[in-house]
Amino acid sequence: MSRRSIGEVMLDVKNISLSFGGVKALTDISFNVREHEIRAIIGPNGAGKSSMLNCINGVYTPQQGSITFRGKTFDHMNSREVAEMGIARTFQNLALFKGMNVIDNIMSGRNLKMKTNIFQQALRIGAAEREEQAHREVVERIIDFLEIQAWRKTPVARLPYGLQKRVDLGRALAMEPQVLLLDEPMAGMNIEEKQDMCRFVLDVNDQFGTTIVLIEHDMGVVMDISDRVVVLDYGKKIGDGTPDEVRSNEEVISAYLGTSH
Amino acid sequence: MLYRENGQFKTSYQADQQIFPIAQDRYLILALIAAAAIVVPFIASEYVFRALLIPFLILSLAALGLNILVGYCGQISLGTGGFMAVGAYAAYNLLVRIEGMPAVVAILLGGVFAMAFGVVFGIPSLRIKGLYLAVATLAAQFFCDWAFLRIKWLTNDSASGSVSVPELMVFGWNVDTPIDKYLFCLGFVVIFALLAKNLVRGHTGREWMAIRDMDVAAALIGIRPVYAKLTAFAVSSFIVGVAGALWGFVHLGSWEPAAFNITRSFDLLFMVIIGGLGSIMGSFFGAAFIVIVPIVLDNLPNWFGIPIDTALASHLTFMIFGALIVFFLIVEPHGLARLWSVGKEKLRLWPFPH
Amino acid sequence: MAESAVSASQGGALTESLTFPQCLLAHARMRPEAPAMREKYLGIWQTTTWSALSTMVLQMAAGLAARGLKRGDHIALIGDNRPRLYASMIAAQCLGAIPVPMYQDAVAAEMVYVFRDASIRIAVVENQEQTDKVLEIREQCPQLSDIIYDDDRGLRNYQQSGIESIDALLEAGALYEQAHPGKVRQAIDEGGFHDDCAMFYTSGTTGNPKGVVHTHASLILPSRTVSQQEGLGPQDEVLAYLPMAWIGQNIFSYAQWLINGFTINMPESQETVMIDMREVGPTYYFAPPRVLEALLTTVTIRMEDASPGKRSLFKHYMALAKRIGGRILDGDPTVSFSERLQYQLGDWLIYGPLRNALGMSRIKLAYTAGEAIGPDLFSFYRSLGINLKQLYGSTETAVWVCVQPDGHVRADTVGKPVPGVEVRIRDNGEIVVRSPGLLREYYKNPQATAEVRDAEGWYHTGDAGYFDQEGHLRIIDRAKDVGQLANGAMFAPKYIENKLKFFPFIKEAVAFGQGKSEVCCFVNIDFEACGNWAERRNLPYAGYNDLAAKAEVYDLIQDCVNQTNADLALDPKLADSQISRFLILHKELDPDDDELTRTRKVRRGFIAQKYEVLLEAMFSGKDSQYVETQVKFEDGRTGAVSATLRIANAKRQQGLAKAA
Amino acid sequence: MGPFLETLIGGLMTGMLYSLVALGFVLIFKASGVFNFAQGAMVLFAALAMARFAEWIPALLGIEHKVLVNLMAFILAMGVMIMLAWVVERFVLGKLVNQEGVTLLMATLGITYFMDGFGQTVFGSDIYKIDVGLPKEPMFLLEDVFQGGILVNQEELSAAIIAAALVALLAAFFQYTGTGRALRAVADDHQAAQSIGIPLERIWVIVWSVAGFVALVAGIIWGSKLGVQFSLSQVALKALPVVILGGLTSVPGAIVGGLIIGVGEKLSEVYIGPMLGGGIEIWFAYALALLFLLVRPQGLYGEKIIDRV
Repeated sequence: MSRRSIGEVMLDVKNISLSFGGVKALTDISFNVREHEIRAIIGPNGAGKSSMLNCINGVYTPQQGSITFRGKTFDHMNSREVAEMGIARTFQNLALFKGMNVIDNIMSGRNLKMKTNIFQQALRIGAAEREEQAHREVVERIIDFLEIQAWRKTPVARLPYGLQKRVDLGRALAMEPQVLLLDEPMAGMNIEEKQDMCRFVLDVNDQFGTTIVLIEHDMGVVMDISDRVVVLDYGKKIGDGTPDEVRSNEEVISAYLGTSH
Repeated sequence: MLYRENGQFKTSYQADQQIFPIAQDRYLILALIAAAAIVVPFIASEYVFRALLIPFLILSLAALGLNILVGYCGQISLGTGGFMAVGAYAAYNLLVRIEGMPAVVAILLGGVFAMAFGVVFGIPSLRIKGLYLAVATLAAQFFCDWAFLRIKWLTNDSASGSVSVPELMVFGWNVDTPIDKYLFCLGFVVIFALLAKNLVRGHTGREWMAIRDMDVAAALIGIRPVYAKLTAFAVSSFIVGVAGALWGFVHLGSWEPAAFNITRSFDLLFMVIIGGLGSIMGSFFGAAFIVIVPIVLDNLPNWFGIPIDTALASHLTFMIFGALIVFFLIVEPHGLARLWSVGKEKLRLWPFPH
Repeated sequence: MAESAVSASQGGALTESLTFPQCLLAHARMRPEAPAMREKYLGIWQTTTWSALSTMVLQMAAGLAARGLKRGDHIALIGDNRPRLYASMIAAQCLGAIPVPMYQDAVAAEMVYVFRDASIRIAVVENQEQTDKVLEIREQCPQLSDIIYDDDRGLRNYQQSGIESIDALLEAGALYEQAHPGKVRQAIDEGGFHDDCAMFYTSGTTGNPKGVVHTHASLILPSRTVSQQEGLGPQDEVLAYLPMAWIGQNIFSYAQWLINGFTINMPESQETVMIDMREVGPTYYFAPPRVLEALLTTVTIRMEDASPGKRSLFKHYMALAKRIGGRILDGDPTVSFSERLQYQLGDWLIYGPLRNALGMSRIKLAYTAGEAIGPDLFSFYRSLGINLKQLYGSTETAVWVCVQPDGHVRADTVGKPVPGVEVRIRDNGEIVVRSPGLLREYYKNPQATAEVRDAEGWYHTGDAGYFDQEGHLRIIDRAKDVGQLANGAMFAPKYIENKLKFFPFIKEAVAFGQGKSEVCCFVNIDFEACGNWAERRNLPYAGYNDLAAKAEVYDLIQDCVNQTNADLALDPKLADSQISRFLILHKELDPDDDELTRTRKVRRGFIAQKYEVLLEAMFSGKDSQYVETQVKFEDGRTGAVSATLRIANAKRQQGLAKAA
Repeated sequence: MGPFLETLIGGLMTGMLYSLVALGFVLIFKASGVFNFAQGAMVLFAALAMARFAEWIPALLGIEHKVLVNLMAFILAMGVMIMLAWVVERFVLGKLVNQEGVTLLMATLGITYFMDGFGQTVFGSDIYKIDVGLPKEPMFLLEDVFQGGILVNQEELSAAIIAAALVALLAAFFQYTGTGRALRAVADDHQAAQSIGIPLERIWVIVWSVAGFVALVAGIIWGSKLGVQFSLSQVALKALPVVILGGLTSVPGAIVGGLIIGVGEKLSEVYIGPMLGGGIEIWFAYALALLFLLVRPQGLYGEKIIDRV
């Protein structure tokens, strides 16, 4: 099946450097992301992949560099603004809301779109009730999309790991993002779970045209599904290009010797 | 065992998202409220009203408020007594200083004052987390203790430092007999419980819980910690303030600052923990527990005809109470509400194991 | 005619001779706002009223007309129970076209035959999976012009021509309706009661499947009789969860639905059927024995880890139920008051909650059929107070031949003939049937038709059986399978196999002995049940064939076989066909390997030749035998599994035959 | 100038005592992540034990020698505190490992209630005196510098000195003894500590005993100052701002924080109090700590928290 045509550069990361008390996490990283593409960031553990994402959605503030999104340039991002601009994110080690069930977790991804004020909610008549229902339907479509109908009212803490990952993705999708940052979406999954997750990622990119930036360990997966790949090692960029280009890149090969999957 | 859910299918989200989706639960709760409003007034004795029911209702309300802050938003507060005090004294001043101020309005406005106070002392929560915050909230407590003791104006310059409410007229209904007071409180509690439930199951509630469970992730999906935490503080201290006003007006009638000292704060915290963090129902369980246990412990010896002097009795009560709390934390950290829901699940799955 | 339909419909059920589309319109008139179907979709039960349904159907019919579907054309339906697939079935019938529902789990290769045989014009499929299958076989089926899919997930970017979504079809329908107003209505009115209305392929135990052609009349008449007899009506709720391709599903959730105007409820997905059943709580329920079996197994397993107190309570009251539950249900007056009182208590403590847990609280009427059902299994449900009854029938008879009347329900019979249905036993013991529900013909296969229906219109079921004293029909076996041992004694393999399969540990069994001096059989263990059994004895096992080869398991199965022998010994006719040797197969018999039919009937002949070595070994008294077999995996690849199987001896009872 | 210095010194000396109590909090929090609200109850409990033993021993054993009596009483009281520590570990903390902070805090509140009740049941609930012979009469310093000199309360002074000594002792204990190092290891990482074979249970008992010891000393000093009575348990509440100011996990923090709070509240009482009708020191201490936290959420010496996702 044909994938969406890849468009202009939408997210441009320039010369990002980040360090924690002298420890350099990222050094002068630059790369860009195009509309509708699937962009992978790979690299050994501690290469600074997660830190990169954390800079993009404002958890960390880089000491140097700038991030340009749809023409607007920032020297540091603010989580709220990032969310409003339509950048969503899933997490490496699950960051679900343990105390809530699947529906509420995904529903919480809709909070930016819910407008009724606190009094209306307290009375829960008219607008508030209608709003809840409208968004519940959206959430149900996501649940349907991710094929987790059987667990919609289960507290997420009770779900097996693989399903929690899906809920995490669901919460991000609920934001109807333009860019989706996936932090090791397939870490610690078995083959089937990985296949499912791949399918979902591709379907998201395919059906909603969402641009996807993903960090992944499993080289096989990355090479299969991504259009372009950035390779980090010890906080430095050592490769950038199509999977094939990267595969044949000397530095990458040496960095991955032994550690490659 | 008692549940028969076949045929209770939902054809609309409204039906699916109602507070008690299972019919049997709906009937039960309605029956309870009806009984509380109609049956109890006929059977309960004056002592039961004064010593049990009225305190239970008001403390449930306070616990409910605190639970929103601690249980739903995860912000610990040891200053609840202070917030109650603000509610009580604000309401008192409004009542005595403004001519023809209706009691109910005074009580609600008391809540509003408490809310403002709560928000101010909630501001630190934006920077400080966890135990640091817990200790910080003590500042509110001690400030109130001091203010209502030393600032005479607040107590309408009463010599003794204790204030007393005249008679409580609510739109021509003179709330003076225990039954009246009980019904008056019941009304407040039912309404506030409903509103609170609506809030916590709405998106504000979800924002609170998101902050509680994983604040970083919450921020990344666009939840503003500032807004979430401060609304929690506001709503919480509003309800607590109203409870405080009721405590003063309805339960005590006349009181001193000591009525809202730090022990009150601790008791309320016990209620939400023992009752169950993050559960409206739990607030009621907790309140019931904290109200009943001491009374039982006090009377136990007499029931067995053991003579025991009051000082010793109170000390023993303290001991047993402390032991019970520890016991609970060890056996069921999620409180009575969890026991309740587990029991319910068991009934639903019966005869299958949970 | 429409008016008469209204007047004639007391309590809402239709009594006039209407075609299915006409039934639909009648209901849309009589109870426009009543729910016709519900589907659990997006978390709630989305309801389609009769008027909404008829609107959809008419538009869909117009769409199909626009796609050139004509009277007599065939249209394939492939997928799970989905509202719009049901709608498309009626829509096709509106135009006088003939829907051919097919099994969704059939692999592409199996579909080819049907597509060619029925020269399918249009295929209405559920989703991407089915679409891909049909696309795969498209070249081989020249007549196939259009593929129409319901769920567009993943299909948006399919470029191939002749593929469209039902939504697109509906739009096309709207345009067509403008261009040719009233054309569809006209087609509906032209439709005759005795026109062909549907075709079902019987996965014959041998050779190619045959297309069984039914008319509106043949599907409606007996179904209507039974509906009246059993008091079905618009108020009833049905869970539509079995494959559409299977005649039973069509009778219970289609024919009787359109006759009685009740509501059919469609589960969210295969995984959630149990949950959905709990929510819906059907009042009219059908389940083949294997489903009931599976349910009972889960109940037993879940009770295993209940607290001891609860378990003993459960045991006690189930024992009580076993004793009197069934009798109370049959209205037996001899049950003492105190017993009724105890049962009432049990109903409050155990039966009621259990029914609720199973989603059976509201069941007024439940049927089981398809294969013989174990007495314990059957009485379990009845003892709970669920009015479960057996019936006898086949695709060719539109199901209804015999039904157990209320109050006269026994595990080992299939009840009395349905009013209007004649049943006779021929000299060779074969059951023959004459009924308004008989098939019109086997599609394009007159000779096969002639084989099963004689000059006087008797249909030869091919089953052997007899009427007992109370006039209840008793099925022994397939007539042709009823053979003789070398000594001329009667040999009814199916009968033996069923007896074996009634043991929870045995999933499948295949008995051989035709013309031989003794009986031997293959056994498939029930992986779940045996697995649990093994775990409780903390007996480690790697997988299916490892478990199957365990000595302990062999002993377990041996006990079952011995008991069966004891049973057989009691029946003078069958005493000689006791099992002398058996072995446990190293792989599960599987429709994908053609060892079972899609309805999980064993294909004895095929198995016999496939495992010839094993048979020889058993009859020549060897105690073990090496075997290698081809298997087909889900993805269609094939591979080989091999094993050396142990052959065990069973204990034969002597002399009991005379005692009995 | 004189009065100011007086207040300042007074503040420093009370501050020293606060540090002592605060130290109790810090020790326990460092080692077991428990915010020990019972510290105050422990002070009261220890003081009660000390006072009563000092009464009972002469009565029962007829020993009159004051120092000896106090010494024995002290040892007995310490024994009681150690038993207490064991009980707490065995029946409370041991059962609550890996619970969140709030739960543990609640548990210690429970312990507080229990100990208040238990202590008063066993030792009685009147006001008792402790006399360990701290000099009572005031003394004057720098009389030549200021007119009238600076009045210093000898009792407080000696108390302060004892406290200072104790603090120094504990600091040393942490630095140089094996147990001390083990404690620090535990504080840094429970799992790691366990994996290198440090027995958590024992460590906790030790920490609680040390805290008990601190409580005992504090109890004796406060007790001989104000007399042993229920209100003694309130000193804990005074020490809380010290802890959050200094940082929950830092020994030096406890000391510096104590001094700041001590000085702060004395000065505020003298210079701001009158304007507000007096009695402000309790909440003023908190306000002070609070304001400070707004600038440095983790306290003076607490570790910075980095959110990881």
